[in-house]
Amino acid sequence: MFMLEKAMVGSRRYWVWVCALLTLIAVAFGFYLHQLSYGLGVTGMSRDVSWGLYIGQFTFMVGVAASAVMVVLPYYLHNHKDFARMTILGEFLAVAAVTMCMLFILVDMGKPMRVFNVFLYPQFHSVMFWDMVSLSGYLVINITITLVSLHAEQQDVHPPRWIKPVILLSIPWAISIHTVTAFLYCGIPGRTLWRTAVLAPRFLASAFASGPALLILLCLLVRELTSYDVGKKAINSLAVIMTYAMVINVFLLLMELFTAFYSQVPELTEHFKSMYLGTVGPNSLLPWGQLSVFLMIASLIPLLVPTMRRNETILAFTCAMVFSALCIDKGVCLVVCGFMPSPLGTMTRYVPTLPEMTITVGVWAVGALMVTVFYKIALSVEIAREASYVPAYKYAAGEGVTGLQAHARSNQSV
Amino acid sequence: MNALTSFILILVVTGLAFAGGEISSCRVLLDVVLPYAAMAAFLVGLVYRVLKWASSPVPFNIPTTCGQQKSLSWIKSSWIESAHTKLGVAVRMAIEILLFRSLFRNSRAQIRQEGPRLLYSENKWLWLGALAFHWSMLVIVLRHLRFFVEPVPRFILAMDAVDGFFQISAPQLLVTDVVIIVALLFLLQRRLTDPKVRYISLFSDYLALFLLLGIAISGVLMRYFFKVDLEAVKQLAIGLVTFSPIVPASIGALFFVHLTLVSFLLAYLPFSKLVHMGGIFLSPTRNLPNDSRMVRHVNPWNYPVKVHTYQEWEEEFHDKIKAAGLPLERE
Amino acid sequence: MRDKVWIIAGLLLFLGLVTYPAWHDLVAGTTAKPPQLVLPANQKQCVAPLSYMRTSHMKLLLQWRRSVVRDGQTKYVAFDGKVYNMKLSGTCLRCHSQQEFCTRCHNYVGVRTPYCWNCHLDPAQVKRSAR
Amino acid sequence: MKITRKEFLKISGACLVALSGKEVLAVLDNPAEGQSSSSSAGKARKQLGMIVDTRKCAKAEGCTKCIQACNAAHNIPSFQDPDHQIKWIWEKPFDDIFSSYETQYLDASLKEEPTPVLCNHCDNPPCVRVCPTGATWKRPEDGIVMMDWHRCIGCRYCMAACPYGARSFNWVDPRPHIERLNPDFPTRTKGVVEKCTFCSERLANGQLPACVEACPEKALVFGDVNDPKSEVRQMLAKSYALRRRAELGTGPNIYYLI
Repeated sequence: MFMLEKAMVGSRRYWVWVCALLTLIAVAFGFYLHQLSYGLGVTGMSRDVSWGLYIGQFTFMVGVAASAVMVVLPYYLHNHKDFARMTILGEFLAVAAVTMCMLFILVDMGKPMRVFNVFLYPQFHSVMFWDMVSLSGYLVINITITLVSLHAEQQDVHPPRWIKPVILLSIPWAISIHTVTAFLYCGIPGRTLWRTAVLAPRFLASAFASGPALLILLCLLVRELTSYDVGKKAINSLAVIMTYAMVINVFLLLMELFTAFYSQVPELTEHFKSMYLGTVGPNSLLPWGQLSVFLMIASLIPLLVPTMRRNETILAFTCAMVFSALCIDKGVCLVVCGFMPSPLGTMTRYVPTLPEMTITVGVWAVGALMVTVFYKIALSVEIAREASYVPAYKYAAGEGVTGLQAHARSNQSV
Repeated sequence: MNALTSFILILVVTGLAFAGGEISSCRVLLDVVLPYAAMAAFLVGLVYRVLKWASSPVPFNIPTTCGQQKSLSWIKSSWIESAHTKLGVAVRMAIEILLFRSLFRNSRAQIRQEGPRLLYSENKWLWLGALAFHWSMLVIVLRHLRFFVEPVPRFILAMDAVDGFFQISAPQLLVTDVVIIVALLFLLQRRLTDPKVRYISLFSDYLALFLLLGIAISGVLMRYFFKVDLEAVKQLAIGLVTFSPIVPASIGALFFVHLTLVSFLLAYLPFSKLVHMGGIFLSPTRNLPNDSRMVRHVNPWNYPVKVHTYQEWEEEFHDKIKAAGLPLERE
Repeated sequence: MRDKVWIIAGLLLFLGLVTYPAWHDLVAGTTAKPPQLVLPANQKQCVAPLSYMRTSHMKLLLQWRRSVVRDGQTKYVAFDGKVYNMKLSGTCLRCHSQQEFCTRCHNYVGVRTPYCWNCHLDPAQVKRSAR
Repeated sequence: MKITRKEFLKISGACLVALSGKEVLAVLDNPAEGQSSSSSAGKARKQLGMIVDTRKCAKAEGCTKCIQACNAAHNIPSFQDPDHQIKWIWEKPFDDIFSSYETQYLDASLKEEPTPVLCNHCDNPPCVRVCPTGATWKRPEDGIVMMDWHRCIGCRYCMAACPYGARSFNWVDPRPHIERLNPDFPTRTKGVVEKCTFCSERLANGQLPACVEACPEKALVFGDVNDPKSEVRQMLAKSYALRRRAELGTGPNIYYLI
C-alpha cells in the first residue's frame, strides 16, 4: 500500500539530503523537548503577542495545502490534460503541507498532551474545532487519493471507481480548509486587522499564488534532478493561474488599504501603519512587512509580461519572490501584526527566538522530507511505467530497457 | 469453525478463572501453583526447544538471499540483504527481529477482471500490524516489571512517561494499550475476511490471537474500568519471584482471568507457533552467511572422504611430469 | 552442534533476563512487605470505604473535579451521610500527607505521580518551606 | 399516497439536517446558551458584575490593595519580564482603556489615572465562543466566565479573541515565581491560560471577591446586574457608567463610574 521500499533505495545524493533533513529534525526535536519542559517561554511570544511564527506558518501552510486544488480542479473537472503529470505532485505536496500545519499547531500548544481534548469535548461553536476537523479530513482525503491513484498507476490498471467522487470532494474541501482558517481570524471581534470579510478571499488568493509557486519550483527541481518532466505547458498553465491569483491578492490588499486609509478610522489604519509605515509604535517586523509588499509588487512585473513568464529562469526567480513574499506576509506579519497594537494600545516587540526558529525550520524539514520521500516513490513509479512503454522495435534492437532495469536506473537517478 | 472453537476454548478458560477466583480454596491454585507451573513449563520448554534445534544438523548452506551475492570485486554486493560476513548476518538478523524485514517484503497477488490479469502488488498492512503488535507487546511486558521489581527501575518509569504522554483520564491512557488491541483485531480480521488466509488458518492460529486478545482486554479492563488493588498485586508478584508466595485476601476477579490467561500463554508458548520468539535466532535461512563461494560448508553426516589434492598428485608424480616436459605448478 | 557457544550464551542471557526480577529482588533484599503508609491520626474513616479508595480513588478524584470545576458543586455526601468539602488540598490533604501517603504508594506500584501536583499544593509542604 | 423506503429515508434525512441546522444556528447565535441547555431562562437569570467607582478609587493614591489581595489569594506569580506576566486584576491609565471616549482636553493627570481592569465576564464572551475544548465557559447559574485549567490545551485562541487583554498564559512554570504560596488555591501549570473568575471559590463560601473585600475606599461594588433590586443596579440607575468596548457586542459586565 505504501510502496515505502521505493524510498529505501537511492543515490548517494538522495541519502545525503535525507540524512541532512533528519539531522535538522533531530536538532529541532531537541529544542522542542526543551520547549516542552521549560514552557513556551522559550519563544518570543508574549502576553500581548500571543501567537507568533508557529501559527503564522500554520496559516501559510494551510494555503499551500489548499492550493493543490489548482491542479486537481483543472485536471479532473475541466479535463485539462496538461496537468496529467503534475497532479500527483500537487496532491503529495498537499499531504506534506497539511502534516506541517498539524505539526505547527502541535508545537504551538501549551499542553500538547491534551490535544485529544478537542475531540473528547468537541465545541461546535469553536472555529478551531472545525479547523481541526477540516484539516484532518483533508489529510485523509489526500492520502487516500494519492495512494490509490499511484497504486493503480503502478499496476497499470484503472483506479477504482469510488475514487472519483473522493477527488471531486477534495476540491470544495480544499477551499474549505483555508476558508475555515480565515474564519479563525476574521470572526474575532477585537482584532481589526483580521476582522474583515475579504480575509478569506485574500487567504485563498494568496494561497493559490504561493502554492503553485512552490509547485513550479519543485517541478523545475524534479526535472533538473531526474528524468521526470511535467512539461512546459503544465508549468506555463500553472504560472498563469499563479499570476491571476497574485493579481487578485494584491488587489484585495489594496482594497484593505483603501478602506482603512480613506475612511481614516484609527482602528483600521493603525495596524497597517505599524506594519508597513512604522508610524505607529516601534514594530520589529517593519522591514519584513515592507519587504513582502515590495516583493509582491515587484513579482507582478515578470508575472504580467508573458515573455518573461515563459522564460523558465525568470519564472523560477519570480516564483521564489511570490513564495517568499507571501510566506512573510501571511506566515509572519499578518498574524503577528494583528496583535500590534494590542487591545490596550501597547506595542509589544516580537522577535522569534533561536529555539522557536529552529523548531519552525524543523517542521519545514519534516515537510521537505515528506515531499522528498513522496516524490521519490511517485517518480519511481511514474518513470518505471513510462520506461516500460518502449516500442517493440527498440526491444529488438536492444536499445530499450525493461521496466525492471528502468526502475533500477530511475532509482539511481532520483 | 477453527476460529469459533478456539474462541470458545478461551471463553471457557476465562470462565473457569473467573469462577475460581470466587472460591477462596482455589486462590492458592490460581495465585501460586498455576504461575509457577506455567513459568516452569515456559522455561524448560523453551530451553528444550532451542537445544533441540541447536542439535539438529545443518546439512546445507541455505540462507535466503535478497540481494547481490558477494562475488567479484567489481560487482557491488549487498552486504546486508545477502550477507557474507558475520557482521552482515548480525545486522540482517537485527533488522529482521526489530523491524520484520521479510514481512516488509510481503506482497499480494490478485486477479483483476480487466484482462483478466494477474497482478502482484506490495502489501504493507500485515507488516504494519505485526510491528505494532510486537512492539506494543514488548513495551507492555517490560512495563509489568514494576510489579515484580522493587524499587521500580528508572527506565520503566521513563517508558511509562512516554507511553502515557497524553493526558486522557486517570490513570492516564497508555498508547500501547490502544495499539495492541487495534493491531490484534486487525490481525484477527485479516484471518477471518481474506478467504485465502482464512483457508490456511488453523485452530492454533486463532487460539494465539484470541489468547493474546483476552490477555490484553482483561488487562485494559483492569487498568481503566474494573479496578484492582495494585498493592496486593505487587505483593503477590514479589512473593512469587522471591519464592515466598503469599495469597492476598482479594484482588478482584478480573485479575484471576488475566493471570490465568498469561499462565496459559506461558505454558503454551514453547509448544506452539509462538515459539518463533526463540526460533527466529535459529533459522538457518536467516542466520547463515551467504559465503558458499568462500567457505566450504561440510555436511556433518558425510563420511570422511579421502581427498587426494592436486598438490599431492603433483608431488607424487613430480619427477615423471618433469621428465615428460610438462609444466609444473611448483618447481 | 554448530555455534555451541553462541547458542548457550544466548540461552543463558535469555534465562537471565526472564529471571531478572528474582535476581534483583534477591540482591536488593526485597520482600513482599508493602510500604508503611502514614495514616491520619485524627480520622478513622475516609470519604469512602477503604477497599474503594484503595482501587478507585482516581475515579473519585475525577468525579470531584468535575463537580467542583464544571458543575459548581462543592459538597460531597459520603456513603455514611457525612458531608465533605470537595477539595484536594483542603480535604484529602488535611488527613493525608502527599509525600508520605500518595507518593509513597504510587512509587511502590510504579504509577507515575499524576499531574495533580503541578497545580495543587500540599499545605504541610508549603508550611515547611515557608519556615 | 405511497412513500417508498428511499423517499422516507430522504425526507427523514432532510428533517434531521434541518433540525441540526437549527441547533447549529442557535448555538452560533449564543454559544453560552447552546452549551448549557439546562439554563433556558435567558436574560432573567443571574449575571454577576462589578462597578468600579473611579472617583473613589482615585482618592487613595498609589493604592494597589485590590491587586495585592487578588495576587495573594490566587497564587499569581510575579515576573520581571512583562512578556510573561500573569494578570487577573491590574491597573491601566484611564486613557488607554477608554481611548474612544476621551476628549483630548482632559487633564493629563486624569488621563494617566490608574484604573483597575479585569475580566469583564461578558454576556456574550468571544473567548467562550472560540475555545475548542470548552475549557472556558459561561456559568449558567451566575454568568461567570469560568476557566477549567484541567482541560485547557493552551492554544491561546481565547487570548486572541478577548478584546480586553484579560487573559494570561503561563509561558513558564509559575510556581517558582510565586512569592507566598496559598495552599487553599491551586497554582497553575505551564501551558494553560488563566484569568479572573470573580473568586468563584470565595463566592461558593458566601464571601465577596478578594479585590472587593480589600478595597479601602469601597470603590468596587459587586452584585447581580440582572437583579433590579441589587446595589449595583441601584447605583447604575443613578449615575452614568462606561463599559469597555461595549460597541463590540460582547456585553461587558464591569461598569466604570466616572
